[in-house]
Amino acid sequence: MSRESIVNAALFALLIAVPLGALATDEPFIITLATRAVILALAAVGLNIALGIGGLVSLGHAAYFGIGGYAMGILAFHAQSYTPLFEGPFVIEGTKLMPIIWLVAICGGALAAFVIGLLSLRTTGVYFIMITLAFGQMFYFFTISWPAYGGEDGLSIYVRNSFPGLNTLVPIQFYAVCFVLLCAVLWFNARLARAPFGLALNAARQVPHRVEAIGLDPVRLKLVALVISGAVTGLAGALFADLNRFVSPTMFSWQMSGELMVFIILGGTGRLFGPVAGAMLFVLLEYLLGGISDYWLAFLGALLLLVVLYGRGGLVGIFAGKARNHD
Amino acid sequence: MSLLSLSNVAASYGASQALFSIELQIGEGECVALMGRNGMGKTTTVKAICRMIPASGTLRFAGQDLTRLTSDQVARLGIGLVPEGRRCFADLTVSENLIVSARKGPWDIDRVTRLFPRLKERQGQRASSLSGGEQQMLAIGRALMTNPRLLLLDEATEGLAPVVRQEIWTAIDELKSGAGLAILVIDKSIQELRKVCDRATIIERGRTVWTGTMPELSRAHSERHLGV
Amino acid sequence: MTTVLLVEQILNGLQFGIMLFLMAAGLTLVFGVMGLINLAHGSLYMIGAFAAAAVAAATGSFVLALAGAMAAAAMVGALVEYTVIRRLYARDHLDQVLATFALILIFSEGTRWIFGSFPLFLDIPSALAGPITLPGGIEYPRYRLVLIVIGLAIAAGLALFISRTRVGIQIRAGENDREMIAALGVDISRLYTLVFALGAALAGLAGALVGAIQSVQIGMGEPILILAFVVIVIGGIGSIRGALVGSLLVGLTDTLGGIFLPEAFKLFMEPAAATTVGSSLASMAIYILMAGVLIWRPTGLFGARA
Amino acid sequence: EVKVGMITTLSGGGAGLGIDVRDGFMLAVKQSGRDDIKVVIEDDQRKPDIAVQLADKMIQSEKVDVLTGIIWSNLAMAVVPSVTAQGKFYLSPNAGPSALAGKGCHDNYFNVAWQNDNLHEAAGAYANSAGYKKSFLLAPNYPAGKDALTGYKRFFEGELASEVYTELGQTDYASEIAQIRASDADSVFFFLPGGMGISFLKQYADSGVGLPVVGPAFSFDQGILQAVGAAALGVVNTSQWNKDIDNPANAAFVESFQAEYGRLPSLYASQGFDTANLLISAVESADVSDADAFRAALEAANFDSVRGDFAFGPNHHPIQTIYAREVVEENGVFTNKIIGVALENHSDAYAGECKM
Amino acid sequence: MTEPVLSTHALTKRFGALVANEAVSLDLRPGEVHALIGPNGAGKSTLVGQICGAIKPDEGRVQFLGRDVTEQSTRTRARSGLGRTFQISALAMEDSVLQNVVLGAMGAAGTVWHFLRPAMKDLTIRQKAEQALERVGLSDLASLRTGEISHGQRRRLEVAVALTLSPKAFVMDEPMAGLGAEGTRELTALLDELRQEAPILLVEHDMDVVFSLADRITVLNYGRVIATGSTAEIRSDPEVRRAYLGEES
Ligand SMILES: Nc1ncnc2c1ncn2[C@@H]1O[C@H](COP(=O)(O)OP(=O)(O)OP(=O)(O)O)[C@@H](O)[C@H]1O
Ligand SMILES: Nc1ncnc2c1ncn2[C@@H]1O[C@H](COP(=O)(O)OP(=O)(O)OP(=O)(O)O)[C@@H](O)[C@H]1O
Ligand SMILES: [Mg+2]
Ligand SMILES: [Mg+2]
Repeated sequence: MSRESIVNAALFALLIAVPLGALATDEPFIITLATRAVILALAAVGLNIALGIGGLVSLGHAAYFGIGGYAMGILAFHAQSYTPLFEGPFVIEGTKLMPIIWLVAICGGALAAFVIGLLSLRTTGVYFIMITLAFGQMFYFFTISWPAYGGEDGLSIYVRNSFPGLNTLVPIQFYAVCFVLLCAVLWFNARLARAPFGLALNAARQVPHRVEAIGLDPVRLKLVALVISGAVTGLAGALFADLNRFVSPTMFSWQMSGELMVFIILGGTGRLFGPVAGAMLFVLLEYLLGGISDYWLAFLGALLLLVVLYGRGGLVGIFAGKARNHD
Repeated sequence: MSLLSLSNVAASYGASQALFSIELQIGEGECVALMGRNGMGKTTTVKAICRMIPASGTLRFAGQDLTRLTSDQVARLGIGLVPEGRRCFADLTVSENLIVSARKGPWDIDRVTRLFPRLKERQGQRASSLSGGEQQMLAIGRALMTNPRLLLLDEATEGLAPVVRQEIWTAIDELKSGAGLAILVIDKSIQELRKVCDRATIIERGRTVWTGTMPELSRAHSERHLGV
Repeated sequence: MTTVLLVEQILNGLQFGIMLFLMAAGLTLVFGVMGLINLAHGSLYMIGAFAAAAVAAATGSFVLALAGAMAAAAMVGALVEYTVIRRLYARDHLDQVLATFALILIFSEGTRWIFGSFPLFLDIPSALAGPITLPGGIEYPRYRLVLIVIGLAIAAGLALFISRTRVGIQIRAGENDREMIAALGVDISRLYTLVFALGAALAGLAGALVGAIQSVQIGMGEPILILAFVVIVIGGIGSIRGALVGSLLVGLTDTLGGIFLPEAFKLFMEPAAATTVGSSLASMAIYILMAGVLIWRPTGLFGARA
Repeated sequence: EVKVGMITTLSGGGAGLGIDVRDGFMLAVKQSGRDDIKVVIEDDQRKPDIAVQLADKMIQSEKVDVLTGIIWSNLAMAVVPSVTAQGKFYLSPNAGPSALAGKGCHDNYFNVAWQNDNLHEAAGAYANSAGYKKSFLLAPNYPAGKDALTGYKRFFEGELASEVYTELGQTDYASEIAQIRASDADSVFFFLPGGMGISFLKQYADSGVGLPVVGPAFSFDQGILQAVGAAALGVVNTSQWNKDIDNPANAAFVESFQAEYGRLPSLYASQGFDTANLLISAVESADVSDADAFRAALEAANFDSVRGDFAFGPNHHPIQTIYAREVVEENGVFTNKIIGVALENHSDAYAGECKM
Repeated sequence: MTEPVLSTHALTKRFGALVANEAVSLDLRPGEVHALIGPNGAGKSTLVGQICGAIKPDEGRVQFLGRDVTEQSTRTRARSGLGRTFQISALAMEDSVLQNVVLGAMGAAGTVWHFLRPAMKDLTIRQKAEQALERVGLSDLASLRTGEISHGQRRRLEVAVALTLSPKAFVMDEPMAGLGAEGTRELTALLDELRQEAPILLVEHDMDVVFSLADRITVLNYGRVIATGSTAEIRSDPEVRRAYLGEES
């Protein structure tokens, strides 16, 4: 077992042990906090599929996150107010069922990523960063000023959506749902990275003209990566909204996109568990530092700075050493 | 006394060690060939001299200890580099590439463009759109513009047409005899090296395995160490 | 709408553009020329504004305030470059993003710690206060005209500096291949510290100049930062001319979009709905502009590389 | 013993407001001398999702009985429904979104500041009394901005020259000012909280457009008036509180706040102070574990408000007098002076929709 | 005469005022090595770019396997069997040497749209990749990171990647550049062997290699073909000697 897999296993164990420990000591909030970390990690893993393998530095992933959130918000809003979502030749009702909401969130995220990708993959490098940011901002300003679903105030959903056979209002059960989804996506990501698609995508990032010369279309590879990435982040958005029982345009803000990216870098770029480690540390720091001083954000900044300067390769890098991406 | 002297030099890329013990002397106005098969550490030796990678051992140039200096300080002592793979500044024009690092001395734009007339025709063109050989000429010109005492040529004739290559060999010869420049050459054409160089050093797997004058470099040596 | 109003609004758009350029100028220098994604540029802008406010409060002189703003921002910039940024050139762009994100937090809260949580006072000097009447009867604030002049002067100065001076060429060379320019004998570290300080000073100057007609408060740098990025990306990274054209485009789009889009929608919608749709679109307008420009020209209007 | 969770904005650009609410609140707690009121304070960074998370933390982990502190409407909308649904009390020291005053009202939710429309309504009423006939309206394009214009229009009897929605966070108002100059309005109403208001007022003063301006207190509060400077002098704004309201509670508050923190109290500080005193009054007469009794004690509002008379309407929002204030300079410090009453014993427009 | 595998018909390419290629026509016949030589900046790489689809010609046509491919993308040409090497190595530097060739083999086999199966475990592909490495003598380095191998080794890898495509024609832009004497000899032997599999259009400045390998030579100067012919014809052509060869040979 390589050192990196030991670190991964340790993170995995933490994600199981912490909530169980909290359950045993009756600290439901710790579970809530862990759920938050897991959901944010899921969103960042989504981004990492595009960024880590394909080098697509998207600063607009809040768009997919928010779309997932609003998929949940709008469906549940119509369900709780007993108003149809769409009336025409046929009627679409809202729903409070998680699986359906997830499906809508995944499709919404994927579709948005497809359209944004088609338009923005013409650009590369910093231009790509900025054009994705632009699309994110469009969603942000649109939701703020569009009154139908609450504008800047957002939408409150009074009761968490349901999952057949579970009581999602019990923190540990909702946590379990999120955790299983995270594991599934991580497994998928690990396979993807080693699969032919991952190898080709990775090469498309480094030498697009070579990839073209062996008969592949680098843009199409990247587009598919972006769509998968958007779908995963969309799913995370739906879960995040369910965790808070609330959606608002802040889910679309560029700070949100930035935070997802910070999780990845903090955890270690190009690492499978990087986003997980990053999200866990960030949520933990936010929780621990939050109370200590009015100026706690400055301490958070200083800690982040130390990690970048002295912890090459992020958190996972500190413990696992240099990255190896081949077997 | 030699201008450049390397003794027991070792260097590594992260965890993998590329140089183990390099011995190399170049005297004032002398032309030395650095030879060896692919991947034996020629380029790494050049990088160690230019302080582009950290190295241990003794590295001295004109009486100065190079290990205490940064890359730019080394260059200002009078070491001009034509790196492997040209590395022209892609977004700069040809003339900007030339003046960017120019220092006072006999070499100026006029003289460089007289040496390489093609560069004169392309003065305003961005280096990235030059042909491979044109970039190579630019890299040599750029190094000359710093008016060095020691010129390091790492595969400087790679990708050049035979006529141009001949011109460059003639130029190297002139630089050495006329201007008294010390030169370290890495090149695959043993024939040419034999003509212009005074001495040769052969390295194998990061170690100096042979040093001597050109006439001493026998067929046996080159067969054993260079594969020809 | 009368012609005078239309002309005035176009003037406003141009002037807003120049104001954006003031902020974007330093960013282009650091981002375009040094290839560094500096999210903390907005913080330097804020530091300039706060320093100006403090100096103005202490001395009452606007000129001294401007000098103070530039000095403070340049000093902080040089310090940051020396202690943090310098270690990041060789690294991934993403490390720079995280480090400068961390710097934002430190600077914001640090400034709040020094100056408190409330906005500060910084006003335009009385010599430049009030409107003057332009030909055609347009009343226009004098201070804003001064801003336009300063902005254009900075644009010209920077463009010359980057394209003509040897230092400018060296900086650009360093962006292509840092290791190589050092191997040719240029002390690129010192050069970059200088450039970063210069970029910071420009940010500080912008903060002070613009702060005088806006609010000097914590977090004032972030919205500006995004806009400044938009501007230089539209114009093409590394191009001063591009930054100027980009700013003017963004300024015009923002100003005119806010006025005309709601009006335009009123032509075929009921007024309330038209205002809603129009205003929503107006707030998205510059981002639509940016996406449009990049789809049309993937490296910006004047940019050559990605 | 009562445990209070305060979620407010203590970092970033909006920190000044949260700090004032907290300081006002804590001053009252301190003055009460009670050691059975525990306050847990957390910073929401002005992010709704953080606020929700903190609310969860306070309820699940700190086991608080009462929550308070939120400054912004959108954060309140995120937090309040779930807090009250879990049977906790929420006392709002600032935000008063219409949804929580009308259909979404809840018997555990008390607003100690105002319903969002109140100060705008008062501005409309003042505009009538000042004889304005045609107003130019300006607000950011988000729900609170729309509420503001709705509130103003509800009471203003004159015509509207134009209604303009600006971008949230906009910093340059040259184009809006040009529109004002070109219009035939005789007055300007604007709602631009925080930095937006500072920018607007400075630019407006410099533009030479001399129309009278009226607005809610938020752009003229003690915390930011110094930053606006002389540009605000003479502007009339509406507020339910000012430091010169003549009653003993207020005089003591202003003096003790200055003594404690070395600055003049702001509107937000007064609201924090009142919120704490309301809570203390309820704690004195009922046990928080008996929710019905505690609620009744809160409804009675049996405390000395710094605003003078204070009572809750049927939807647990204040019925109060709203004043018109004018910005003046006193010993080199910019501050407000009451010049009249805009609305007397005013309730809000949504009380009727509230079914409790 | 056999049908040419690859041919260009009056290709012209201008960069602004500069005419990089002017009415260049040449062909590549089965089993031959056709060398393309000419002074630096003569337009050889530009021609290669147009043949492979990276550069769009202003005028003229490219035919490959009897079809007109002028409008086809690089990808399509590669898939129908055009294998190229780059003048400046284009390799995934972060990946291992083996991964680089596996990628080539996958591209040729069209199996890249698999998301879950490990790429390196596909035995047919892997075998093909390892064979290619074997042939260029890089087997020992298979597991190294490409960024860690030397320049000369990368040049060989460049050829190995083209090999994995089992192309119907090779287009090689200065494959010997940067190779040592020994390497050049080995690669020359390899190319000599390869011509049996597919004809090679070879751009090269090393005249020893050219004269020992080429069946035919085309000389470009200032974008125009100044001579085409057998080795002997070219060697003695006075214009070629003046413009390109100098006094050498
Ligand atoms: N960036 C690098 N990282 C790790 N190892 C490297 C790196 N560059 C070179 N090496 C290793 O160091 C050894 C020496 O390489 P070097 O480039 O000095 O060889 P060379 O003699 O110049 O070969 P060539 O003739 O092919 O240019 C090689 O075995 C190579 O694998
Ligand atoms: N994108 C471009 N813009 C402008 N000029 C270009 C561009 N690409 C190539 N050129 C010019 O076209 C000419 C032909 O270039 P090309 O790369 O084809 O030469 P080459 O024959 O391959 O030379 P070499 O042997 O040196 O590699 C050169 O003079 C070069 O400067
Ligand atoms: Mg080498
Ligand atoms: Mg070429």
